[in-house]
This record gives sequence, C-alpha cells and structure tokens, in this order.
Amino acid sequence: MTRFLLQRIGLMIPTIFFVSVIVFSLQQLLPGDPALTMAGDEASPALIAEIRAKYHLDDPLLVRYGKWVAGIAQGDLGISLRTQQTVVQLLTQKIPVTLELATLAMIIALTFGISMGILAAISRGGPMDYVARCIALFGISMPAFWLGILFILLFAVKWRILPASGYVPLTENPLENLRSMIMPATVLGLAVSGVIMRHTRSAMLQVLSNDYVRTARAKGLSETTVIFVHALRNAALPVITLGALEFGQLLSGTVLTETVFSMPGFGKLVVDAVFNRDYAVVQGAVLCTAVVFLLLNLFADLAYAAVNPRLRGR
Amino acid sequence: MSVALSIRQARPSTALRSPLGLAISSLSRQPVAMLAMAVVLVVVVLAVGAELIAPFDPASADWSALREAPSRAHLLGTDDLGRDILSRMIYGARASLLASVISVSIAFAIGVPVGLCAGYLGGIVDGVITRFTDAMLAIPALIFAVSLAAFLGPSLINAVIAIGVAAIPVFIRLSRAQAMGVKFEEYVEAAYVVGNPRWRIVLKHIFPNIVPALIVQATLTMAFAVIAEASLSFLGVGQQPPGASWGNMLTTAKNYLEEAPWMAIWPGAAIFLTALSFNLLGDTLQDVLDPRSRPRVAG
Amino acid sequence: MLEGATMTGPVLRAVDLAKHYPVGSRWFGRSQTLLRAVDGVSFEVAKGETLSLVGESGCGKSTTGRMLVQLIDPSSGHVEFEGRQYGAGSRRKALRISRRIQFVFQDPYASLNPRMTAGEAIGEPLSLHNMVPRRQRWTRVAELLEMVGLPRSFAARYPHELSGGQRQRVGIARALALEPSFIVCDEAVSALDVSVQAQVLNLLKTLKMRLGLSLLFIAHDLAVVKHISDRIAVMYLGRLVEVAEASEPFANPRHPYTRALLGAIPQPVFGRVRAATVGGDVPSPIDPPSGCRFHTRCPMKTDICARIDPAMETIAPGHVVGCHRWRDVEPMPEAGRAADDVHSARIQRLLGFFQDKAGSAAGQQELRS
Amino acid sequence: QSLRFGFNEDVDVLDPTLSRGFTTRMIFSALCDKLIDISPDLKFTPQLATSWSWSDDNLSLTLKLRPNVVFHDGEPFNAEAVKYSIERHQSMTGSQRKAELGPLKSVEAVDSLTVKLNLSAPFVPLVGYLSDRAGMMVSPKAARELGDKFTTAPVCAGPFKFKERVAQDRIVVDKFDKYWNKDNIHLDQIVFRTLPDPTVRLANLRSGQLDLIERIAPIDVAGVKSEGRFAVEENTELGWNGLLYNVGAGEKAKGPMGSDPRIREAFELSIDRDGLVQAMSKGQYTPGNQWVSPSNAYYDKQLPIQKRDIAKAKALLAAAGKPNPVVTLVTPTQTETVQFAQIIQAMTRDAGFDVKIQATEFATALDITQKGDFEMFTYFWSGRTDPDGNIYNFTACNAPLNIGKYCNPDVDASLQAARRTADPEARRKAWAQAAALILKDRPMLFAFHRKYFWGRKKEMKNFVAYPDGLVRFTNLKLN
Amino acid sequence: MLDVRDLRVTSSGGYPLVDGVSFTLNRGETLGIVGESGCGKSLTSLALMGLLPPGMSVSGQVEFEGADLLKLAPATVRDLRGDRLAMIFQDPMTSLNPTLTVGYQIAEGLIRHRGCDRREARDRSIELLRKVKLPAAERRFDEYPHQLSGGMRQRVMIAMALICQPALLIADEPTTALDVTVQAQILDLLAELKDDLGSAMIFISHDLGVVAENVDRVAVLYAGRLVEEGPTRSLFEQPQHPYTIGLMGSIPRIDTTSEWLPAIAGTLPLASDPPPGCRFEPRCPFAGDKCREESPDLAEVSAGHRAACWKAPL
Ligand SMILES: Nc1ncnc2c1ncn2[C@@H]1O[C@H](COP(=O)(O)OP(=O)(O)OP(=O)(O)O)[C@@H](O)[C@H]1O
Ligand SMILES: Nc1ncnc2c1ncn2[C@@H]1O[C@H](COP(=O)(O)OP(=O)(O)OP(=O)(O)O)[C@@H](O)[C@H]1O
Ligand SMILES: [Mg+2]
Ligand SMILES: [Mg+2]
Repeated sequence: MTRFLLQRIGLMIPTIFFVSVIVFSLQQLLPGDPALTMAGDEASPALIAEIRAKYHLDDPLLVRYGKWVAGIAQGDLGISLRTQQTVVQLLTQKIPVTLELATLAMIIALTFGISMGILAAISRGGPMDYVARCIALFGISMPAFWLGILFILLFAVKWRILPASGYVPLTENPLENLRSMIMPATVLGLAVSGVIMRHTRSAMLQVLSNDYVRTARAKGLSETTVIFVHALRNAALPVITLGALEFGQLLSGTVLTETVFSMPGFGKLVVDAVFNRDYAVVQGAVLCTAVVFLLLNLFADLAYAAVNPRLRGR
Repeated sequence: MSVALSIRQARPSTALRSPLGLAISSLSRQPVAMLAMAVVLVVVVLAVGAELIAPFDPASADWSALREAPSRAHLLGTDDLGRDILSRMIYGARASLLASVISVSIAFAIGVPVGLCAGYLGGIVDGVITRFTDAMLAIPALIFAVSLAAFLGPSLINAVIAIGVAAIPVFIRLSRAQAMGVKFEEYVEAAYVVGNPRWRIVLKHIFPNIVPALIVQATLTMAFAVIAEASLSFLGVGQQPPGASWGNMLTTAKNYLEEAPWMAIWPGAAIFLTALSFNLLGDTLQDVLDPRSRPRVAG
Repeated sequence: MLEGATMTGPVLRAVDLAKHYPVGSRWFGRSQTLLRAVDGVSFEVAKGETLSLVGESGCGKSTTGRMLVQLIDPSSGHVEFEGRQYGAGSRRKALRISRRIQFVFQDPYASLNPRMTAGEAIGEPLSLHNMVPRRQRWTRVAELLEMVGLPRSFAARYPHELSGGQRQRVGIARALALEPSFIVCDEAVSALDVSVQAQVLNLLKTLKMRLGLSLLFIAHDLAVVKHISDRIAVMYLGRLVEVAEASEPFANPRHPYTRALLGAIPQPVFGRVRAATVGGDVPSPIDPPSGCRFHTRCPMKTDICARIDPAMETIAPGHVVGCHRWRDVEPMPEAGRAADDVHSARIQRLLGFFQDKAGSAAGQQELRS
Repeated sequence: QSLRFGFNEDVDVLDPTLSRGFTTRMIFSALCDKLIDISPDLKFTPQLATSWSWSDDNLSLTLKLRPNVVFHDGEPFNAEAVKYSIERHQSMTGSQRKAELGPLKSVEAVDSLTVKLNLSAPFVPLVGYLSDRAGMMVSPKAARELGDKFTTAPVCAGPFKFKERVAQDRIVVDKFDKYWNKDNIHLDQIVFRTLPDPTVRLANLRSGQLDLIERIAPIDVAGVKSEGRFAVEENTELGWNGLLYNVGAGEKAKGPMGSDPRIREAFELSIDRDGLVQAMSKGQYTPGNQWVSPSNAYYDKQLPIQKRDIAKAKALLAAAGKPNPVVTLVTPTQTETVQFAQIIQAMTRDAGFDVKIQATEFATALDITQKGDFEMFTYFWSGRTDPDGNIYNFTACNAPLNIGKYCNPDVDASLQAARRTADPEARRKAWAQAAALILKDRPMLFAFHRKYFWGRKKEMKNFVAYPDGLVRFTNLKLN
Repeated sequence: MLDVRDLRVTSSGGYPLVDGVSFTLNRGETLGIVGESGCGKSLTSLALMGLLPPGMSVSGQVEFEGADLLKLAPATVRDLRGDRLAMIFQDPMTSLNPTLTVGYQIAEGLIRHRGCDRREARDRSIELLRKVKLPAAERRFDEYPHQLSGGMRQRVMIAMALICQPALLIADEPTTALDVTVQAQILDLLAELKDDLGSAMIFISHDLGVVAENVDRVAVLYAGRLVEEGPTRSLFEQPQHPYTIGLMGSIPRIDTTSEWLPAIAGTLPLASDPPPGCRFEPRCPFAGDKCREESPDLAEVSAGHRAACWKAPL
C-alpha cells in the first residue's frame, strides 16, 4: 500500500513540473505587459519601468522561473500585481469556497448521474432509458452561465426561494451557506452529471452482461440485490476514476458558475487574473488546482484500490 | 449479419465493415438518435447555405427596428441593434459548426497520433507523453482555453483553436488507451510477423480499429465545443462582433432578458439542442460501437 | 505426396531459450520479482518435421513459440534458423529477420484485422515482401485461398463474414503467402469446435506434406497432438520434461507428468476407466518449486526430487526425459481393445462416409454455407 | 444598519496612491475622505479642508484644514499628515497620482491646520484632483508601518474603516465612531459586493440580496422603475465616450483615417448620434460632440452637434479620393464598447466606410495603444471633475493618453492657458479656442455621454446621485 | 422429477434458437447434453433456470417437482432458483464476482433461502468448501476470486451451487475452461458430490469424451434440435444419428492411429436461416431427398434410445 502510494506520489512530481512549465510558458506567450497593465493607460514610461524593476519583470525567463520555484519551496507564491495581496492569501480565501462548491457539485453530479445511469442501464432501449439519458444530458448541453442566469431569474427573482448570490461561509451559518450554494452547485453538478451518467450507464451495461451477474441471479437473489450488491460495486470502479477526471472539468466549470453567482471562488480569480496579466495569481492558482486535481485522482486510485480487491494490499 | 458461430466460445462479432457505415445503420434503428442526427443535419445545412438561406444580412443594423418581437418581417425578432435574429442564427450555426468541426479536427489531428505513439511505443516515450497529458488535464480546460484565446487574440477561429488544443489530452488519453488495448491483439502481432514496419502497423492495423471509440469521443467533443464556444464568448474571447455566433448572441441577450426574451430563447435553444444532439449521438454511438456494452452472447 | 517429408538436418534450433518477465511495479528501479515464463528450453526441428509442444495452461508454450518468430525478445538463449541466429536483444536491434518462419494464431476471431478483407490480409505480406509482381498479386491470393480450401470469392469477405474454421484457414493462407519453411501453430485448432477442428487438422497435415513444411505445433490436447506430430515435447512450468517420437509417449511415457496428462484426457468411449488423476494446481512461475518442478504434484516423488533438478536424459534414440525416476514410471494401462477395435465395425464403416466427403477436395463445396 | 451595495467591477489596489480602477473610488468614498469634495452640480465643497485659495500668481494653493479629525488608527489629521500623504502620492513607486499633481513642487505645513502647495507652474485643475484620489489622506503612521502592505489594511480618515476584503467578492467596512461628521452617518456597516454582470447585479437587488446597486443597464431602468419596490437615481457622467484616431503614431497613422481629416469628418458625418444613443440606451444617454456634456457649464454652444449627413460624407470621401475606405477599429471587449463599435460600423457603412472591428481584451488593448498599432480605438472616459482632466491628457503633445500622437501647438497653448487661470470665464474662453481647433483637426470623436443609474430600495433615504458616479454615504439612511 | 416438453426458445429476431426439445430426468439421474458451440445447450439450461437473456421468449413446458416452471410467477421461480434448482457455469474466471469474497458469494444463497444468520452461513459454507476439497477452506472463505486458481474457483462455483442442496443441478460446461488435469479432478468431485446429495444433474458439454465417463443418459443437440437421446452405453455403442457418428469420428483419439480424421464437413447452419428439412442435411453424407424436404421427429430406435433421422437405423 505504502509502496503504491509512494509510486503514485512519485508520478505526480513530473506531472506537476509539466503543469508549472505549461502555465509559465503560457504566461510568457500572452501578449500585453503586466507592468503596463498594472500601470494603466495613463502611465508614463518611467512608471512602467519602475514597476518592471520592482517586480523583476525584466529578469530572464529562466531566472524568473527559478525564483518562482524557489518561492514555492518556501510557501511563497508571489503577490498579485493587481491587488497587491499575496497569492497565498488570495488562495486561502478562495480555496474553501471553490472546494465546497466543487464538492457539493460533485455530490449532486454523482447522485444524479449514477442514479440516472443505473436507471438508463436497467431499462436499456426502453423509453425510460431515453428519458433518463436526456435528463442527465440536459446539464452538459446548456452553457453553465446561461443555466445559471435562468436559475437566478426563476428561483431568486421570480419565486424568491433562494438567494441570487451572497456566499455565506459554512462556519458562519451552515443553513445560509447551503442555501447560497444550492443553485451554483446544481448548475455545476448538472454539467458533470451527464458524463457520470454516461459512464455509469455503460459500465453498468457491461457489468450486467457479465457472467457473475447471471451467477448472482442463479442464486435466486432479488433484482435489487443483484444490481446494488453485485453489479454496482463493479460498475463503480470505472466511475470512480472517471469521476476524478471529471473533477478537472468541474474546476473549469467553476469559472462560469462563480462569475454568474458571484461566488468568491477560484475560477473567477484565475480568469480575471489572465485578463489582468496577473501572472503570479494565475500560476499560483493553476498550480493549486492541478495539485488538488492530482491529489483527487490519487484518492480516486486509492478508492479504486479499496473497492477493487485485486489491487488491495499491494 | 451474424454468421453461424462454430467456435467454442461464442463471441459477439465486433467486426464491422466500416465504422461509419455500421454507426449509421445502427443509429437508424434508434428513433432518438435519428432525431439528434436530424438536428445536426439541419445545423450543417444552415451553416453551409447561410448566404442562400438567411433572409437578411446578419450584420446590417436597422435603427427603426430595435429589439422587435418576432413578427412576419423578422420571424425570430430583432436584436439590440435591430439585426434580424433569424439571419444571425443561421450564420451563428456556421460559427458553432466551425467551433465543433475545427476544434475536434485539431484535437484529433494532434491527439490521436501522439496517443497512438504513446500507446504503441510504450516505454519512456509513453511515460513522458502520459505525464504531459496528465499535466494538461490537471489544468482546467476553460482556463487553458481562455489563456490561449487571450494569447491568440479574441476571435472565433482563435477560440476554436483554443478549444481544440484544450481537448487534445482527451484524445491522447483515449487513443493511447485504445492503442494499448489493441496492441496485443493477435492481428497486430500477426501484422508484425508478416513483416509490417511499425508505422504501417500503427496506421493500417491499429488506427482503423480504434476509430469507433474515436468517433464517439469526437461527437462528444463536438458537444463540448459548442458549449465551450458559448462560454468563451461569455468571457469575451469568442466570436467577435459583428460576426454572429450563438454564444455571443446569448451573451448579448442576457442583458435584455426581460426586455427582449426572444433574443435569448433562440440561441439558447439552438445551443442546447445542438449540444444535446451531439451528446445523444455520441452516447448512442458508444452504445452501438462499443462491444463492451453490447449484450454478450450467452456462452 | 510424401516428397517433402524427408528428414535432413535441423531447420531450426532453439538453444536454451528463456523468457523472464519482470512483475510488479517498475517505477523505482528494477523489480526483483521475475516471472519465469520459459526457463531454458532447447530443441531442434528437422526439415519437414512436426514437433508438438504440449502442456497445461501457462507453462510457457506460447512464449516459446513467440520467441521463435521474434514476437518476443528472449531474455537469454537464441534461435538458429536457416543459418541465421537471433536471440536476446535482437528484436530491438532489427525488424523481423526472416519471413521464412511464420505463425498461426490461436484465436481465429482475434488474429484477423476486422477491417481488412481476407484478400487484403493475405495480399499484405505479398506486397510487403514483393513476393509476386503487383499484377499477379490477386491471382496469388486466389491460389492461396484455394490451397487452404476456400473459394476465391472469399477474398472479398471480411472476417466477420466468415466462420471460425474459415477464418483459421485465412490465417493459415496468410502465413503461407510468404512461402515459409517453418510455421509455428499456437493452439491453432484449440478454439475450434471438434468438427471444424478435425477439418483444420486435416488441412494442416495436407499442407505440410505438400509443401514440405516444418511445424511447431503448440497445443494442450495430447490427442490432437498425437494426430499431427512426428515428435512431441511436453512442457511443464517453463521447462521441457519429455521429448519423444510421437508414438512413444502414448504407449511408453517416461515422465509422471506426461503420464498424468495422458490419463486425464477424456475419450469418447463408454466404460473407459480413467487413470488416477494428479492433484493440485500448477504452481506459479513466479516462484517455481525447488528441484524438480513437478515434485509438488508428483505421485512418485522422493526426497531427491525436491532438492535436485533432474537433467534431461536421453533414454532412447530421440527420447529425452527429465525425471529422476523415469525408470519407475509405469506404462499406460492397455486400453483393453486393439486399436481398430475402438469403434465397432459399424461405426467404422459409417465414418468412412464422412471421410470420403471431407477428404475429397479438402472440403470445398460445403464451405459455401 | 448594514448597507449591501453591489457594484460593477472588481476593486484593484486599496491604496489611494496606487489605485487606478474607477470602482475602487467607490470604496474610498467610504474609507478615505478627501481634502475637497464636489456637489452634485459640480461645485467644489469642503471636506477635510474647510477652505482653500490660490495665490495671485496661481503658483500656490493654501488649504485650511478641518480641526479635530482623526484617522482610523487614532492618529490626528493635520498639516503634517497632508504633507505626508501628498508627498507619498508623488514619490511612491508605482504611484498613479504623480501625473495628477502636475507641477507640484513642494508641500509646506504652514501651521498644524494650514498647508501650502507650491507649484512650479500654474495648475488650476489641481483643486479638481484634490477632490479625487489625489486629495485622499492616509494615516502617516499606518502608511509608514505597512509600506507595501497598506493595501491590505488601508487607514484613512473616512466615515468607515476597513474590515475585510475577499478578493473579487466583497469588501466590508464598519462605521468609524470617531469620524468628524459621525452624526450624519447612519449606517453601521457597508458590504461592497462585486457583481460584474448587470443582469445578475439587478437580479440580486430584486431578490433582496442587495440594498443598492450602481450602473443599472439603461435597458433595465424602465422595468425597475415600474416594479415599484425600487427607485432609480440617475446623473449624467463627467466623462465622454467616443473614439481616438491614430493621427501620428507610427505606420498605422498613414492610413486613410490618420492622414486625412476630411475622411475623419466624413466618418463623423455618417454617424447619427441620436440613433446611436437610442440603440445603446433607449435614448437615455446624451449625444455629445465635446469632452464635456452639453449640460456642462464649459460646453461650447458655438460648436453644436452636426446632424448626420451621408451625402456630404460621401462628397468628402470622393474629394479625398477614397470613396470606400477600409479601416480597422480596435475595441476592448467590454459589452458597451463592443456595442458602440458595432453601431458605428453599421452607420458608417452607409457612407461607404468598411469598418473592421478588432476586439481585444483589455490587457492586449493597452499593448496595442502603447505601440500605436491601431487606426481607431474606442475609448470610454469616466471623466474628471475639472474638464482639463477630460481633454488635456488626450490631446496635448506627448501627453500620456494621447495615444494617437496628435500634436497641435495651438491646442497646447489654449489648454495650458485654461490650466493657468482660476477664472471660469477665462477658462471657458481658452477651452472654446481649443475646441474649435480640436473639432476641426478631429484627433478624436466624441459621441455621447452616459448616465449613471443607481437602483435602490424605495425605503432608502437621502441618496444623492453625483455626476462622478460615486456614492456619498453621509446622510444615507436605509429606512 | 423434471419433465421438459417441447421447449422452444425464440430469439429477439423471431427465429428459433432452441426448437422443440423434450426430455425427462429422474431423481438421482445424470443427463448429458452434448453438441457443438451455438447449438443451444446453454440456452436450454438457462431456459430451465428462467435466466434467458432479455428479448428472448420461451414456450413449452418445464415440469419440475410438479409445477411448470415456465408458468410460475417470477418471484416463485426466484425462490426455487438457487434452492431447489442450481447451476454451475462454464467459466469460473468470469462467473464469480471479483469484488466480493468467495465466502460471501457462497453464504449469500443460504442467507437468501434458508434465512441463516451470518455465523451459521459461514460455518456451513466452510464445511461445504472442505467437502469440495478446497485446501485451507477457512482462509479461502475470506479471499477474493482473483486469489484463487481456476480449479479452486470452479470448486467455489460448485460449492455455491450445492449450498442449498438442490434437487436439480445444471452444470453448463463446468470443465471446459480448465486444464485437463484439473478438469479430471473436477469431474471426479462432481460425480462424488452428486451421489452424496442424491440430486439429479444435467451435465452439459461439447465434449463427447467428458460425457461418456460421467452421465447416465446423453442427449445430442444440433442447431437447436434434439437429434438423438438415449442411455450412454447404447448411444456410444450404437449411435444412430449421422451427426452423433460424425462427432465421434471428429475427436482425435489417443488410442488409434489414423491418418485422417473423418471430419464433418461444413458448418452449423444459421439459426436465422435454417435448412428446410433436416437441420443436418447439408452436412450429412447419408442425406436423401426426404431429408431435404422434411424434418424428422425423434423416434425410438431401441429401448429408451431415440433418434431424429429418416435414415435411422443406419
Ligand atoms: N507479457 C507478459 N508479462 C508477464 N507475464 C507474462 C506475459 N506473457 C505471458 N506471461 C506469463 O508467462 C507464463 C507463460 O505464458 P504462455 O502464454 O507462454 O503460456 P501458455 O503455455 O501458452 O498457456 P496457454 O495454454 O494458456 O496459452 C504465464 O504464467 C503467463 O502468465
Ligand atoms: N443473448 C443472445 N442474443 C442473441 N442470440 C443468442 C444469445 N445467446 C445465445 N444466442 C444464440 O443462440 C444460439 C445458441 O446459443 P447457446 O449459448 O445456447 O449455445 P451453446 O450450445 O451453449 O454453445 P457454447 O458451446 O458456445 O456454449 C447461438 O446461435 C447463439 O448465437
Ligand atoms: Mg454454452
Ligand atoms: Mg498460449
């Protein structure tokens, strides 16, 4: 087990290295000049030069990369050129929000996607199959920002049952927190549930065609037992892995959802930072999401191993 | 279709003459999939024949007809600059189709060969490619696309390129996994034994056999691209004015939701229907092309 | 008809072939655990001869066969074939050394590219090696198809339009396209139904005689093997345990494992009493037993068996065995009947009709079903 | 009483010296009092300075300071603090205020409540800048201690003090109970929420998440009003909106637009400002052709808006030998600028122009303008209290915002003249001269002036709409 | 005890896959069903178990202990399945659920049908595992299928089928996937257990050899039809149907030496397109005109020995 864990963590290192290189080079590719962006259109060349010098924007690429990496080693991700806050501070403010949002969304996506997937699989080819699939595909077939606005107009403006925005920290008021999270998490979750549904359905179909399902039926077990005890366990295996991969998609989705629901999260931070050429923020945030994503995949692998006896005890 | 099974373990016949042929013939038995196909076809027709079909110039503004509700003159109404929404929808179909076709082509053209190499060659090549792909996957696709689109400058084509590039890792992953699955098939080994060089094995023996899975992924990526184009437009790096795309129409329309709901309804519905159709197509194709999910012959 | 069957010096020699697979993770350094799939196997095959390799699942038959055609790079040892030598490391260095040694795969469903017609599959090696001028390619394909008893029109068929037996024939035609002198058949008939298996066995036999081919015939069914081979090599857990002329082991097995194999084969004869079976399962090749590898299951094992690995001993011309106690192995019990008494005269007579129908034109017209 | 206020875009640096963004001023309006304020009708009014006066040669400005004012950290507000703050504006790395302070030479603390600003040249607009961020005073102690980190905990002398900031989401300020004017402060807390999307912002007002929002989209105004629960307040902005031509920056200036004023005139003649305003705002915005709106005291009525005249435009183009000029219009990707660009494009097409729109996101746009890599550039200027701030930097030779590199010594002279005198009549005259030249040379096109719309709960009292778009929280009551 | 009359299984495409199969089975008797792949052996047994794949329809009568299995309510059949009726499947590698312990999979039947508690079920299962000669039964109980070898898994399958002491045991090619030496062990074991319990057994195989040694009576299926049926001795010594004879000839023998195997030419006809007359006619060396036109019925050729051939007795 430890060996497996060590090996997986070992594999993460080159991946993270690549992430940092991609992000760093992407930044270099972006047109526009962070100093200029920071100085604004009224700035004099002297001011721009001043800013350049102050933030070492004139250093060679490799030097900057080196400094950045060295900074990471000390837990320093630099400061946001735009707001002068430290990136670490920005991230610590935002990670909980996005993580909560993503987690809730994932829960919604999994519950909804898996149940629709099972429903579709067991009624394969029948009308229920199509109904379940169409419902589950609804989410990915709608731009998230659009669905979000419709939700706000319906639930917040028209019926007034949910707040249109206004994130309340979980620690402050769990109920309000949940109320403020429901809509964004649903919009986000729906977008992913379609994919989960698809995977669940095909995994379930495959599992249901396996001999051991027939064996279970031959024992006279009820259909519910067959599906939930014998089939679902096996169908869960691919869904776990793919679910973790989908988490990446989900983190993408937070960009739009957070924008629409004015959530103080991560996604919006990064997109704005890209537009503002706030490199340190982009780098720090993407690195952070990448690590979260990779860790999640690691957990998924562990979960996979836990559910799959073949991998247990390795 | 099936031939007498004179083999001990009865196997489903996974073999097909042409993947597309089989796909179409099996889809034709699925009413919902046919509907989805029809939607896609309509989009294709609109996109290709936009000049002929559209009643108005999609960019010509009419100050006397700002935000007019659907009427006889403007079947779907007019937008904030008095442009005919129907015409813009028709040209917008072109943008959406472009978004899906080009981005998938890019992702396919780059992802598949790379994935095939990784899967077939294995070893250190595979290791590096896999790490790199993981890294790309770990960067949220939309953020990646936004950065790339910002780098290239906001325009439809650049957004589409960005979407395509962001979709590359999915294709790498898929074709790698598929190639690894097929690599040890006996017919690939047989190809080696009769003296095929490596490139030919990959090209003639592995690639054609992973096409079904790739087609499925392609349709799903098309759905993704339609939505992604809309999202990038929302973030300001998609199709630029006065060009029409469903995404930027919707983005503009959201400012006039109450004043002129029709501005939002049509592009919203079009995006939804198109993406749903691609999704359903992919979904159904997966069903019919993926032998795993086909019911097995009892043995 | 028998012109090719004259036996001269060996066409192929396998010298101490071994294949060890590393198992477990390989990320941090090399893994220490090795799976000894094949562990020092040597044999020769003469021109026109059929050597069979039998043994239970996982004993390394396929691995051996694949090393001969360079599908697998041996960990050690080498193969000498028609004056050329290849062995450990050669696969990485060069592409296939010889087209003269070909392979027929076990699974007729998996061994044909589903996107290529039979004609394309057979034609591909022709064009790769410029065996015939482009214009004559299709004529040659048709010839090959007819050689394996398929009508020319089958060139246009895709594998899924063929039955298992027909596919296996296409696989054989593909191997023959390169005019090999040696063919490795890896369980080429195991996946087929008995009735079809018999057809393919007959075909292989005819071809071998007509073309003077040498064959390495891999199988797990001794009865099938007996039918086709000149010599038989019995493998157990990566090692050869007995090699003998085909008739020999059936009457006079000198290794307890061979004997156990023979005893276990069910025969369609009512009232035959099966010999006592050996117990237990085949041990894992990752951690093979010490000494004689069979000692864990051997009914005759003594102390020495667990300690000392028996060397291969030539006990009679062409009969080699690796057992400390080969002298004590009892001969097979008489089946109780004379060979041709197995089926009653009535059945023999009736079977004659089948033989006529099948044997006549290698079963052609009936294939058009 | 906590006011929940939704505003348009994210705040940048919470430091009056470094801040650049418009919206950040919204926060400063609560956090940092200025030396001088303005009235809704654009008169200068006392805030931290009770009175001020120019020396006769307009080379020094003497300000009398309000007594008994303390900063949020309890530090006294006095001449030393003013001297510190203004010098900080002048000298800090990355300061955005340096240019605004113009020829300021030194700051003199005459006594504890009197400051004298000495200039090297007359610069009357200084008063206007002191009514903006340049006039915001920070606690010297806090600024010294925090240095670069001042932005994380700004300490000023405004009615509210900083509590917390969650980037891109909200900034919370609490009532400052030692505020000099605390009797007129009725709010205990203000929560500023960033909601960039106008639809979403409005939805939040309507669903009760917010009490007050700024910048309602003009299109939504009627709807909000008719709903009855909310009141809409409005005021015309100080700035102008239009576009800048590249007339002298590099290669791009040599195109038809940059090289021939007749083509620029034809371009302007082909624009129907009323139609434009109708399309953009249902007629709520004000058409304009100068850097101040027609309602402004400094608007030159001698130069009225020209009517659209396609025939004349065509004639001009023909005369210039370019009946169908192809030109590119660069525009940042904001909703309104893009909309504006599209309308311009559609309108000028009638005269024979073929306008290509090149939309770029903001950071790239900055790059483009710096390099002079454009023919036309849409520009929306939020405006300054002193009209000088609306024009000088755009047209004076080598001024920072003069990205089209227009240079006309006569214009420079007139603009300088307006800077040197405090006399309104003299300034009006000087600007009229400049206007006549600028409107002939056409280095830029003024199209219209927007309006600020605030949406508030009906119960809210004492809300006053200011033309600078900022909210004054003094006197404001929730109910 | 079991009386199958005119059993027909029709595919979803509407053509018959099992076509009018009838046989009876007495208490304690073993019936062997042989035939080539695809001839309908598995479908016949699945039809008896009520486990046909969805889309297939079944008709005829299956009288088991006085009730017609085909007419019983699904819940009643479920109660019988695994209890009175049990089945062992062909491939022990795929017929066991990889994510559940073998012990659980065995005990499940007891819990379902006997209402045992877990302890008791465990004890009884371990006892049975000992009986099927699984070494270290106690330990194996908590292991997962992948930890067992093929032979061990097939023993587990057998234990699973026998746990409720069924009156009828259907073994569908229980040894096909195993090595010869292991196959012999399993065959011995099955015979022993069956005698112990006194259950009746249907033993399905494609291998005449396996059947010869293990069953009391043999039924030969060809293309969905029963072509010959009779006591083992009579069938092997006096086969009457040409197919049976051909099959016997096709099997290579270790105790004869013949150059050529008397193979049956051709292949099985398509179920969707069966020949009009006798199904074996296209491959039959004895076929005459009548065979081409009319399908023969089973007719008694000697005591308890029936064959469906116009030419019988040959
Ligand atoms: N690529 C591989 N990696 C690791 N182990 C392998 C690999 N290929 C084969 N083996 C192992 O090597 C041993 C011998 O395999 P091989 O396929 O040669 O057996 P075989 O005698 O042909 O068996 P069968 O009758 O089942 O085909 C087996 O234990 C197998 O698990
Ligand atoms: N799920 C299914 N759908 C369609 N046809 C099927 C299905 N299962 C079996 N068949 C068909 O029914 C026929 C009989 O199949 P069955 O599985 O009973 O054969 P079998 O005699 O058990 O063969 P094997 O020896 O391969 O197990 C075959 O032609 C097969 O193609
Ligand atoms: Mg079967
Ligand atoms: Mg093998």
